[in-house]
Amino acid sequence: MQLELTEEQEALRDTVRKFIETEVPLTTVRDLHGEPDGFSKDWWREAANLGWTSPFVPESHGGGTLSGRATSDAVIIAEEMGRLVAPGPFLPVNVVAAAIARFGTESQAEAVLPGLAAGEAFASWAFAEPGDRWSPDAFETTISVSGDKVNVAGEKAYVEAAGVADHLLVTGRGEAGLTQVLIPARTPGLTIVPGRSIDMTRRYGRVVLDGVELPATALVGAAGAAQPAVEYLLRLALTLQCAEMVGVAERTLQTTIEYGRDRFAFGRPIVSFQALKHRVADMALWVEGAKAVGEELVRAVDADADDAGMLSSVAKVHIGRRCLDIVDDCVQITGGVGVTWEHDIHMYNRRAAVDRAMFGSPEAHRRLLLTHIERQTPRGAVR
Amino acid sequence: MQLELTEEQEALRDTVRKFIETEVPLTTVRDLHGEPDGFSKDWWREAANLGWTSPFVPESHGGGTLSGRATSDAVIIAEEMGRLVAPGPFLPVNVVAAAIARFGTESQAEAVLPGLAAGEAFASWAFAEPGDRWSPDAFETTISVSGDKVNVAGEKAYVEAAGVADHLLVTGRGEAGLTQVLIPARTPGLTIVPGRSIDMTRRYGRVVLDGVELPATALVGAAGAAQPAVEYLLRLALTLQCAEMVGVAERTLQTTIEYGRDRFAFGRPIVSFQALKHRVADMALWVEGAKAVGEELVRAVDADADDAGMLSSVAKVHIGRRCLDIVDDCVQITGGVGVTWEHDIHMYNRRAAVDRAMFGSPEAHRRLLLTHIERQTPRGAVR
Amino acid sequence: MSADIESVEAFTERARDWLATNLPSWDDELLDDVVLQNRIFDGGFGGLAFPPEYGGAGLTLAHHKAFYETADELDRQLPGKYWVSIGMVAPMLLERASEEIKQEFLPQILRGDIVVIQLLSEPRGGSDLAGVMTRLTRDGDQYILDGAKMWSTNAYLADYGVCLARSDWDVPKHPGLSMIIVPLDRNDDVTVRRTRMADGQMGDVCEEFFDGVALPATNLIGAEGDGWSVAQTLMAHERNQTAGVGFGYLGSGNTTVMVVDRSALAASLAATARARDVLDDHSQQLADVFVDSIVTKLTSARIMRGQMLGTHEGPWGSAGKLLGSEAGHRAALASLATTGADAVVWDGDEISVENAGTAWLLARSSTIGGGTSEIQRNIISERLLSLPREPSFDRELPYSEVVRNASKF
Amino acid sequence: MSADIESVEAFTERARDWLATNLPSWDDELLDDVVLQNRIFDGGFGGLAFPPEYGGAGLTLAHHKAFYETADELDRQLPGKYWVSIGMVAPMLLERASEEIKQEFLPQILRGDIVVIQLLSEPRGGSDLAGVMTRLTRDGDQYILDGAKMWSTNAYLADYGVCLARSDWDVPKHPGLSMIIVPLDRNDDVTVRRTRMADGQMGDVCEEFFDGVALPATNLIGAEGDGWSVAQTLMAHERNQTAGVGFGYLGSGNTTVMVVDRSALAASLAATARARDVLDDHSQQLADVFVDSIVTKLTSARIMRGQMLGTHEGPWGSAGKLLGSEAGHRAALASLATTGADAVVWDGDEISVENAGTAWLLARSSTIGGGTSEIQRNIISERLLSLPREPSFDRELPYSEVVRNASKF
Repeated sequence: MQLELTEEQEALRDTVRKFIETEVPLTTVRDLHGEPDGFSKDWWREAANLGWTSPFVPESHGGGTLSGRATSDAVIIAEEMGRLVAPGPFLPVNVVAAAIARFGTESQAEAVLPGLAAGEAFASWAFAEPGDRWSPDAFETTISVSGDKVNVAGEKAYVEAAGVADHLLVTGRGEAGLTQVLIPARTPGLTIVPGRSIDMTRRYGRVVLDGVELPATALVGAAGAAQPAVEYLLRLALTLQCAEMVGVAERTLQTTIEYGRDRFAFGRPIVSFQALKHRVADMALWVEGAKAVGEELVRAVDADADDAGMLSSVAKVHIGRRCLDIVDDCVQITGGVGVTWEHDIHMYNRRAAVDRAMFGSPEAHRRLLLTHIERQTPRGAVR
Repeated sequence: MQLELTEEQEALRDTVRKFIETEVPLTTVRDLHGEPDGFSKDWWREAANLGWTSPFVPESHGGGTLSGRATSDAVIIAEEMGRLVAPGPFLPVNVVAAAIARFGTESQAEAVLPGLAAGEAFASWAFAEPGDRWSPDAFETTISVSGDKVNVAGEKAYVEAAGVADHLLVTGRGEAGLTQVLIPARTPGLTIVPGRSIDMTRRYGRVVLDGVELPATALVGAAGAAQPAVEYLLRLALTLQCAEMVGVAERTLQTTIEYGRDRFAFGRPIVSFQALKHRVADMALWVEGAKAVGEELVRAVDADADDAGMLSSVAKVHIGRRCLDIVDDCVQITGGVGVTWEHDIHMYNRRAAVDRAMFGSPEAHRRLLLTHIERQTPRGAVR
Repeated sequence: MSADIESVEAFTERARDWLATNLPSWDDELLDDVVLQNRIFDGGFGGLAFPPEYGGAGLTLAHHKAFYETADELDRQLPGKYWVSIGMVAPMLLERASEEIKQEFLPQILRGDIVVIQLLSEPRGGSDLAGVMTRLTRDGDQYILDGAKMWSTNAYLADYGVCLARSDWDVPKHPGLSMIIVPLDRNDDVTVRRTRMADGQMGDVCEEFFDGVALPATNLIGAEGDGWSVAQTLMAHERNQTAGVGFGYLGSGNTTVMVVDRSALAASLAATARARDVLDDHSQQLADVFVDSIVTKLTSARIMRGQMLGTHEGPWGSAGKLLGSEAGHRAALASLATTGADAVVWDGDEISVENAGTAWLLARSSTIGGGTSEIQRNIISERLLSLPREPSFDRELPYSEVVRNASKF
Repeated sequence: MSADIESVEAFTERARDWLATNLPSWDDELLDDVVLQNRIFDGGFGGLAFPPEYGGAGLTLAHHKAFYETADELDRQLPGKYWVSIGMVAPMLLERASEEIKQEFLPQILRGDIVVIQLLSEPRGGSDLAGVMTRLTRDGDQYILDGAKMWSTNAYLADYGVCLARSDWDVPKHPGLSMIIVPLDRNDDVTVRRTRMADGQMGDVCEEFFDGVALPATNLIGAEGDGWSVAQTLMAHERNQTAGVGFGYLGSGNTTVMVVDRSALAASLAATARARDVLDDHSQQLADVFVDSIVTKLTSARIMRGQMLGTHEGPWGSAGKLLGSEAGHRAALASLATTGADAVVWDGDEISVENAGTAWLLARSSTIGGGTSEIQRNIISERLLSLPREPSFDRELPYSEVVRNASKF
C-alpha cells in the first residue's frame, strides 16, 4: 500500500508474508473456524516475537518501531493479514497498546505493555454500543469518579477478541465528558457474553458492566478528557482496518484474474471477454485509489495531522465500499464455485463484510463527512 | 408503452406519430429553440383538432375519450411526444382540463374547456413554489376567502407555458386547508416572470401573486377541500411525464443502437463490443421496466385506485432515473458527436433532465415512498 | 389424441374430489414425497399428459395444469423432489429416448419410484454448457464414462442421471456431444457429493465423479453426436419449469421463482434504521429496494402477458431472470448495509445463518445459477436486440483444437 | 549537448530577472498570446530545448522546465494558445520531419508567428484512431488530400495542421497511413469550422473538410507509410503535455487537467440542499462527490510519485484520466439532482449556460475526449493487467477489405 518503504519495512513485509503463508495459510484459517478463539495463543506468541505487537509499545516496554512511524509499520502487517485473511487480535491489541502508551500512566504501561508486546497477554477496546452505535455522542455507558473510586455501568458490543482479553479499555461518559478506563477482564460486575461473527476466525463479545468498581488509577487519561484519545484511537483502528481491506481487495482481484485466465468458455479464457475486462479495469483502479487514500491516512495518523479525521472517513467510505464491491464482483466472475465452501473467496467476502461494518459503515462515515463538507467554502452561488 | 391498445387507440398513436414526424420533426424543434413560446399556436390548433386536448374534456364541451379511459388515451400522445421531443403545452393544458372537468363548476367548465379543447386557449397549473418545492405541505401561497371574494398572495414557480396561459390553476393554502383557484392571466396583481429552460421548446414562468382579488366563483372545488384534487392532478402530471420519458428513453436507445451498428472501430461495428452490448441489454430492460410501471400507473390513475399515489412515485423513481441514465450512456456510446449541437441526442438529454426535475425528483419521490414503506408489515424481527 | 377424451372441466371436478379425499392439506402432518407421488400415480393422476403405454394417463397438458392448479387451490400437499425428474427429464425422454428406455424408465419416474436428474454443468465449465470435457468412449457394445459433473440439482437423492459427455474430440464442439443415462448408486466408480455452499450449509446441488464407468450402448438417448440437441430439449423444459408452464408446472414449491416481493424486507430494514436514528443515511437505498421489487414484479407480469399476446416471444425469459436476480442481489447488499455490525456479529458460540451477513455470502447464487447475468445479457443483446454475436472461436474447429487454442489465447 | 552549457541554476536566475522585467503579471492588463510568445522568443527563451539551427536556445528540458516553473512562481502571464503547436507538434517535427521542414517551420512555430495543430480524429472515426479514412493520393510530385477531420483543437486559429491520412488501401491498417502538413488558410479547398457543442456554445475544437487539396510531396513527415509511427510520437508528446512533463510542460493554463478538487462544489450543493431541507435525500451522494475528489487527487499524486519511483510505468496515465473524468461526470449528475428544478429553469428570455442543467449536457465531454473511458479500460486491462487483447479483425488484412468486412460483421 505504501509506495515508499524503508529497507527494514520491506524486510518486515516479507517476513510477515512468509510467516502467514507458512503458519496460518488458508487451510489453517478453515480449521480455525471450528476453534472457540479463532486463533492459537502459541502462534500469537510467535507473531509477537516477529514484531506484530511492537509498533505502539515503547522500546522500554518491549516494543519499538522500525521506521519511527508506528502506524506506517503496523499497516504493513495489517495489509498482509488481509491478503490471507489471517487470524489473531492484531487490531484490538495494537489499539489498546497505543492507548496505554500514549494516554496511560507509567504504571499502567508497566503493567500492561510488556505482556501485550510479548504476545502473552491480550487486550481489546470496548468501544461501540449495541444497536450499531459507533458514535461516542450516542454512548450510554457511564464512568463515574467519586473520590478514589470509579464506577462503570453499561453495555459494550462488537468487542473483538473479548473472550481472550486480559484488559478491556472501556469508553464511556463521565460527569465531565468522555472518559476511558482500563478494566481487568476478571473484575466483579464485568460479564462477557461471547459471540461469533461471519468471519472465519474473528470472534466478538458483548461486555456487560453492572456495578463495576475500580480504583481511580484505572482511568486512562483524566476523567472527562478522553475526547482526543478516542478520536485518535478511532482513526488508528480505521487505518489498520482499511489497510487490511486493501490486502483483501488486492489479493481477491489478483486471484480472480488468475482464475479467469485459466478458465475457458467458448474457446477463450473468460478474462478475455470485454465485459469482464472493463470491470476488472475499474476494480484495479479502485484498489489503486484505496492504496492512495490508505497511505495518505497513515501519514496523517502518524503525524497527528489536522486532516487525519477527515481522511479516516474518506478512507472508510472508499475502501469499505470498494473492497466489498470487488470481492462481490469477483464472486460473480468466479461463477458457481464462488458461492461454495470449497472455494476460498467466501473467506474474503466474510472478512470484507465484517470490516465494512466495524467502526462505522461507509454510510455512517459519509454522514460524518457532511459536517466537514459544510465547513468548506461553497463555490459560487447556487440559485 | 401500453401492451393492449384498442383499435381506436392504435389509430390515434399512428396519427400522432405521423403528425409529429411531419409537422414538428427534429429540425423544426431546433428552429423553435429561438422562438419565444417554443411552439406555434397554429400548429397547436391542428394538434387539438387531432384530439391532443380531448381526453379530459367531456364530449359536451368539445372533448371525449376513445377508450373511455382518459389517461390511457392521453399517455399515447405523451409517449409519442417524447419520441421526437415534440413541443407544445400538452401536460399543463390537459392537467388543467382534467381539474376543471372533474373538480370545477359547470360554469367554469363552460367558460374554459371548449377553448382548451379547440386549442384556442391555454392553461397551466401554478403548483410548485420557488426553491424546488413540490410538496403542498411546504407551500406558502395563501388563498383566503372572505365573503364572496377570494384573495391570493404568493409566488409559484416552474409553471410550464405560463407565458401563453389564459388561465392559471393556482394551488395554495386557505384557512381550511389546501385550496385551488382558477385565475385569468390578465388579472390585476398577477405578474408572470417569463423564464426559459434547458429544453429546446419548453418554456416556464414564475407567477407572482400580489393582492390578487377574485370572485368566490373562481374557487375550483370548496375552499380547504382541494387535497384529493391536488393528489389526483399530481398523479396525472407524473403519469403524462413518465409516458413522455418512456418515449424519450426508447427512442434514444433505438437510435443509438442503429448508430452503433453503422460505426466501425477496429474492423467491427461498435455495438459488437461486449462491454457496450451488456450495457445496452441493461438499458433495454430498464425501458421494459419503465413501460411496465408506466402502464400500471395509467391503469391506477384511470381507476382512481388506492395504489395510484404509490405507483406514481415508483414510476417517477424508476423512469426519472433510468431515462436520464439511458440518454447519458447513449451519449457516451455515440462518442464525440454526442456532445455536439449538430447531433440530436442533446435535445433528448435536455428533455430528460427537465422531466427528471419537474413534479419532484426521484430523490424526493424515494423520500415519499418511505412513508408508504414504513406502513408495510416488516418481515421478521431484525436484531 | 382422440377427440373423445374426458373434458378438462369434467376432469377438474373428478380431480377436485380425488384431491380432497386422498391428499392431505399443508396444515396436516407432512407426508413423504414418495408416498405423495405414489398416491397420485396410483390414483390415476400421474403423468397425465403421458401416453398410457409409458404409465401415463393419456390426457393433455391442459389436464395436467388443471390438476396442479386445483391441488394448490385446495391447499393440498404436493411432492417437492420431482421437479427435475418428472418436470424436465421425463418429457425429454418421451421426446428423445428409445422405445426401450421409455418403457423401462417412464413408469418408474412418473410413479416417483425412481428419480432421474440431469448431469450437464462441469466443475471447470462455467457459462459454456456445450464446452463439456467429460469423456464418453466407445468400447465394443458399451461406453466408458470418465469425468466430473457439478451443480446437479437433487443428485444426492437421485437414482439416475442423464449425462452430457463428449464422445468425439475430432469434430466441432456441438456435434461431438452425446447424452447417456448413468446409474448414480454405484459405489465403486461413481461418487456423488452434495455441495457445501459458502454459508457452510449443504446445498441441493451436487458434484459427481465418474471413474471409468461402463454403460451399455443402449443407454444412449438419441444417437451418438445428438447430445447437444437432446440437451436443448431438456433446457426447453427447464425454461418452462421456471416460467411455470407445460410439463414443468408441478404446483406449489416446484417452480424456481426469481421475482420476489421485497416490500416487507424494505419495511423491516426501514424500521431498524428508524429505531437506530440512521434512516436518513439509508432512505434512498431502501426506497430503491422497494421500487426494484415493484418494477421487477410488474415487468415480469408484463412479459408473461406479452408472451400470451405474442409481443414478447423468444428469450424474454432471460429478462425476467436477470431483473429478478440482480434486484435480489441489491436487496442483500442493502440489508447488509442497513443492519450494520448486527448483520455480521451475534451472541453465542454457535454458527448462525440467520443474519444478513450470511445471506450476503449467497447473494450471488441467483445471479450465477441458471445462467449468469453475463450470459443473460449476451442473450438479450444478441437474440432480443439482434446485436452482432461475439466472435466465435469454438464453432468450426475440432474441439481438441479449440481446447489447445484457448490455452494459448 | 556539450558539457559547457549554462547550468540550470544560473539559467534560472537569469530567467527570473528577465521574466520579472519583461513579462507582465496576471494582475496586469492581459497581453495577446502572440505578443507574449514573440517577447519570450526574442528574449532568447523560446524553444529552450531546441537546437539553435531551428531557432531554439540549444539548452535542455531541465532549462525548459525551470523557465516555466519560474514564470508560474512569479505569476507571470504566459500564452495559452500554443500548447498543441509548441508543446506537441514542434517536438514531433524535431524528431520526425525532414531538414527542410524543420528549417522552415520550427523557427516560426517557436516564435509564435504560426500555429500548427494536429489533424487526427475523423467525424465517423470514434475510438479507432488508426482507422483513418481521409485519402492521400500520390499524383506526380504532389499528393491530393480528400476527406474530413474533427476534434482538432485550436484549428480555428491555426495556420497549418499535421494530417494523418490513408495513402495505401491495399496494405493493412497501420502501414497504410502517412502524415503530411496542410495549410489551413486556403479558402477554396479547405474548410475549417469551429464545432458548436451540445450547450449551444462554440468549442475550441473544429471540423475540417479537404476537397482535393494538392500538397507538395515534400510536405510529408517521414516517409509514405510512416504515418502511424509519426502519430505515436505526437501522442507521446500529448501524454507528456497532460502529465505536465517534457516539451509539453508550458506552465499555467497549458495543461489539460482532469483531476479537479470538488470539495467546494460539494459544499455549495450541501448548502443548497440544507437551505431547502432536503439534505437527507442527497447526503450520501454529496459525500461521495467529496470522497471521489479526495481519492482521485490522491491517486493521481500517487501515480506521479510512482512514475518517478519506477513503480508506475507504462499506461498509468490512462488510470488518472479515467478516474478524473468519471468523477467529474458523477459530480455533474449530483449537481443536477441536488439543484432540482433550478438546475434546468431560470428567469428571463435569454439562453443561459450558467446552470447545472447546461453543464450536464457537456458532462460526457471528458469521458469521451482524449480517449473514451472504454478505450482507457481496454488499455488498463490489456497493458497494465496483461489481460488478453480483444480479438483483432483489422491488423492483418488490406484495409479496404477490413472496411468491407466490418459492414458485414
